[in-house]
Amino acid sequence: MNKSQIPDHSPQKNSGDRNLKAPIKDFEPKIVGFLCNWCSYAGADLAGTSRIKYPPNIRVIRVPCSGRVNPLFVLNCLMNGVDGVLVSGCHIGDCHYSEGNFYARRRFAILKRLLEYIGIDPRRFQMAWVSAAEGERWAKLVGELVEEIKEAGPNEHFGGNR
Amino acid sequence: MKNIYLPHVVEIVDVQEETPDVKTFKLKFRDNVVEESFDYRPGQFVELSVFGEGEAPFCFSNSPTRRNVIECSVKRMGQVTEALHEMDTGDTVGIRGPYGNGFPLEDLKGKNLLFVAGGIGLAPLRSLINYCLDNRKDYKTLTIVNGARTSKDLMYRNEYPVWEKAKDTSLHLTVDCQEENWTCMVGVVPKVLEQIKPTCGNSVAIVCGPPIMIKFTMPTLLKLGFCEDAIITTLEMKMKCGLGQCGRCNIGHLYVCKDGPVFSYSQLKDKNFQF
Amino acid sequence: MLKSITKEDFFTRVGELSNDFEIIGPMELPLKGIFYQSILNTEDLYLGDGFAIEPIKKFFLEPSTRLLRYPWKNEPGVESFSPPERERIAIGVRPCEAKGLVLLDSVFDPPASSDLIPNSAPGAGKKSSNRAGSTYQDAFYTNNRKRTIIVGLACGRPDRCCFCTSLGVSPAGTTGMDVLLFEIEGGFAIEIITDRGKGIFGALGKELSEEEKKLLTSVNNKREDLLEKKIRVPESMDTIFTSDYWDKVSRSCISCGICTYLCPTCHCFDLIDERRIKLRCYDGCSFPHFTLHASGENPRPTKKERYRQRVFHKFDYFKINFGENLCVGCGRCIRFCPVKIDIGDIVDKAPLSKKR
Amino acid sequence: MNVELRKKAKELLKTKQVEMIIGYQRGPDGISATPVFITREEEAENLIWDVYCVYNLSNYLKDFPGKKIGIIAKECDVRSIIVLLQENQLKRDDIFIIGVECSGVIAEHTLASGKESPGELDFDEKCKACRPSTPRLYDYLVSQKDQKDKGVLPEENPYQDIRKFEAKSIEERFKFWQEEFSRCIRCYACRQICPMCYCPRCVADQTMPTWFSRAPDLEGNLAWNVIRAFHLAGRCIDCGECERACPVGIPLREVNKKIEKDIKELFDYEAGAGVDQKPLLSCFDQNDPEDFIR
Repeated sequence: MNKSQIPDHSPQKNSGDRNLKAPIKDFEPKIVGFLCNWCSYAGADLAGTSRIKYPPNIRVIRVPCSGRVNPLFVLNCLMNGVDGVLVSGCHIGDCHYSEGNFYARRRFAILKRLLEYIGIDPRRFQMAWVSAAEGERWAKLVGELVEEIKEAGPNEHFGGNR
Repeated sequence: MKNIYLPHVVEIVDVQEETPDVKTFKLKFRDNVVEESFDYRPGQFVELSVFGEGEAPFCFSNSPTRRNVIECSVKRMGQVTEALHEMDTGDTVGIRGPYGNGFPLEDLKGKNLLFVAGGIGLAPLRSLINYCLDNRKDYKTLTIVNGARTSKDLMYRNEYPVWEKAKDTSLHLTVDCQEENWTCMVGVVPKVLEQIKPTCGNSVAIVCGPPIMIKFTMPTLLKLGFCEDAIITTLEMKMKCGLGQCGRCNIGHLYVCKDGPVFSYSQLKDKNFQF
Repeated sequence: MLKSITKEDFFTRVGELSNDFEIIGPMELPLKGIFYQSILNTEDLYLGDGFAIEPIKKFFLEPSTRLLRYPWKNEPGVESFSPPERERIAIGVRPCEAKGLVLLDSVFDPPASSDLIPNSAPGAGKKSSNRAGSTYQDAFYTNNRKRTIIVGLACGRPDRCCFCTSLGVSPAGTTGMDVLLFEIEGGFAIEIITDRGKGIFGALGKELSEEEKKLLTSVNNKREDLLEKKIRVPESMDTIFTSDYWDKVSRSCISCGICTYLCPTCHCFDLIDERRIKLRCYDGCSFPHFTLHASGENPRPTKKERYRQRVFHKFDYFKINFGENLCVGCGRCIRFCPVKIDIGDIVDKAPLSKKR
Repeated sequence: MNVELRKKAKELLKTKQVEMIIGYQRGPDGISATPVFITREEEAENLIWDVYCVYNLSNYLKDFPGKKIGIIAKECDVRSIIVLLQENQLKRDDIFIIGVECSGVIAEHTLASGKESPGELDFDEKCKACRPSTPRLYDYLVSQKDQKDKGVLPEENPYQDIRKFEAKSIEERFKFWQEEFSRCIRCYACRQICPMCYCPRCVADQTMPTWFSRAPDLEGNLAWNVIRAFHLAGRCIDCGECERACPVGIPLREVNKKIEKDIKELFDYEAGAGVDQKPLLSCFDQNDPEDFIR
């Protein structure tokens, strides 16, 4: 494209022509995972050190606790065209900070329902408890997640044109 | 038609740490043609942009008379300055300008000049001081009063020996509180001015510093006998466009970005300090 | 040139024009109100008495304009977005809004004159122009103005918030218009004002008879009487800058952006860098962070200063710089204020005799 | 009852129990009400209370920290004062609540259609979901004995519309909100009018980092409206001010109500129930539902 001639999309109708993503058949979803430092991150680490194979579609962001995850993180991801977001923390009762995951559970119960209400596919926002010993489970979880999000298709509502 | 927001691309050729939170960036144009045509006066400013982070206005801190690079001193404060401080030589930033009126160089000719600076407020004054030194015959005595919170916050320390040695030039440094091994003056700028008692005859005082310093320095200067027209200051306001359009930097009907940033005390008084 | 045209013929012509032009006009959304939109179907065009919620300003100074695209770190080339070229016709624009555009022209499309540019004369001291404020021409706004023909619609039923006549605007005013429509029985009387207007509607309709002309004039004369709200606009407000009046009138202000965003003349904006794109978005003097310095210093710290700034910008500062009030009396800020602050009332009742 | 209201207001000011009274007065149009801030006894004559007094005045309490304020409040306003007390935004001793009995206020947007008298006007939607008419908390109650009210009857099932909307397909829901939010001009009136939105620096104004686009585009508008509602989870008491303030008619209450319904179902929590109640998201229950977690 000529340098000086980027087509302008007027603000009134910039929702059209956004699907700049790959066609669905070889669609590889981008998933962002917010993993708590003490359990899920260690669990994912274990999966790695145990050489368990799982799809490479997930980008991990390490957080101190699932209670640290702000709904804004989730929205920010989705609005930038991420296909799926996973928040993963310690099992109830195992939180390093005693109760962080209790707060997270409440918070995301509301957000999950709200996003669905607004019309965002519920498969795009998921939550899980994965312990440091569950490397196997982590790999399985990611595998399932990728399948589900593949079914849901690319997040074409948002993040185009960027 | 020209996009007035389109910046020139400049490269950071040197970064100098002035104080713990101020860095001076030396910038060189990528395009020689632009460099040739880019002309400015002390007291004017540019909009520096860190691509993707935003733009902020900064004054020129070096004199146009000794320019092979453009220098801007930046205090780590907000989004843009934070991003700038992360940058290093070889990185590119955007620059558009120059904007603003600059110091009234013609009016200052043949006058004794008193420079009153606080903290990073020395930046625009350094540009003017060096301009005066390079056109020494046009100006009479130069008195520089430079204050900072602590000795660590004093800017451009390598310039001080030069200024002290220059003809008919005196430099007074002050810090707010006494420190170990500190041999210059102690006290806030207005207090120090009262001690120095600079001459007010045929003089112009040029003040730049934090708002609180400007506020207290003005009455002191008036008390010392400076007339309202002979006190000029360069103001800072939140600015976005630098073009007199975005509507936030006005003092009365005057826009700091376009009609300023250099104002005389009488101009501000006329407008009743209508921020 | 004054002609009459049936509604049918008018809409047919608009339909023809939509092949070559983008048509912008008011559209009624059920239960929501009237909105200026790009019209794809001429039947959607609403040309009744109601007023659009947002002024036509949004098609000229857009809620967000893409200005630049940045390169990735250290790559060359900042690219300018080229302004769109498609020509447009804005239909149903009210006289107050058209006047608002003319006022915006003085900020974004000021008369180009080299002696007005302060940087041109080195050493020129304080001010080389006698006029403060902008002297830069904005390519995006100017382009939007240039590519748009304005077809106005005279107001038949001003509501109780309208006070345009107090600011020198008439419900049948032609300032800023290329064509002005008057609703008459069975169609429109159509006044062609400029050559551009003639170009699109010139060949249409038949000349008004003397009798019809008379009737229209008498209707037009009565239009101004329909406005109940009349305010006194002072020459200058300088004397009450420090009055505690501003504290009183701004107390119920909630610092939202409705009055500024919906104003046909408010033009303050913010420049935002987002994902390597520089955007220009609306901003308003009523927001607390509008003038907040990065250092935490705020020269307009409370509602009092912010509301005063809005009133002064409209009725004092702009007048000093451009000789006109920056208000056209459209009444939007009154109509939509969630706490019913009435700028007309506030200006009218300003205690000007009180010295500072 | 206006007589009683004014008498009480004068007494409070005279005895210096309060420094200011926030109440309602008749607006310049002679019909609607506007907020008024009274510091002198004689000004108390302007005070009114009737079906036109739609505002939730508790929004202004944050403007006068440390002052003793008297406030005229109906049931829904009182609930928001309770939430502010729960969250330590107010000191109970600093406010004097003059409770007023309410049988519903008018839907203000219908005023623009030229109708004026209370009989012609519709009650506000929010009132249809409201049950009690006497505030649950007050320091003095002005009862409505001189007015035979035709007040609104509470709806049998307040979440009927929400359930209906939930039953629609995901595409339909997205399309609906996409259209509604596309009109958002980001004037932040919904935030500014909300008594619960008292953050000194809203996430929408933060730049380090910028959480979502500040431009009024699809992403920015959707993120803003979702996060606004989310930040009110367990705090929104459905005073409906956001929806009333919105100049472009976005049905914001339908988002707030959705959360209200969910937290009732999930946690049996109702916002503003009592001063001793803990804020929803700063407490938890061991047995909170987690069927959505894998």
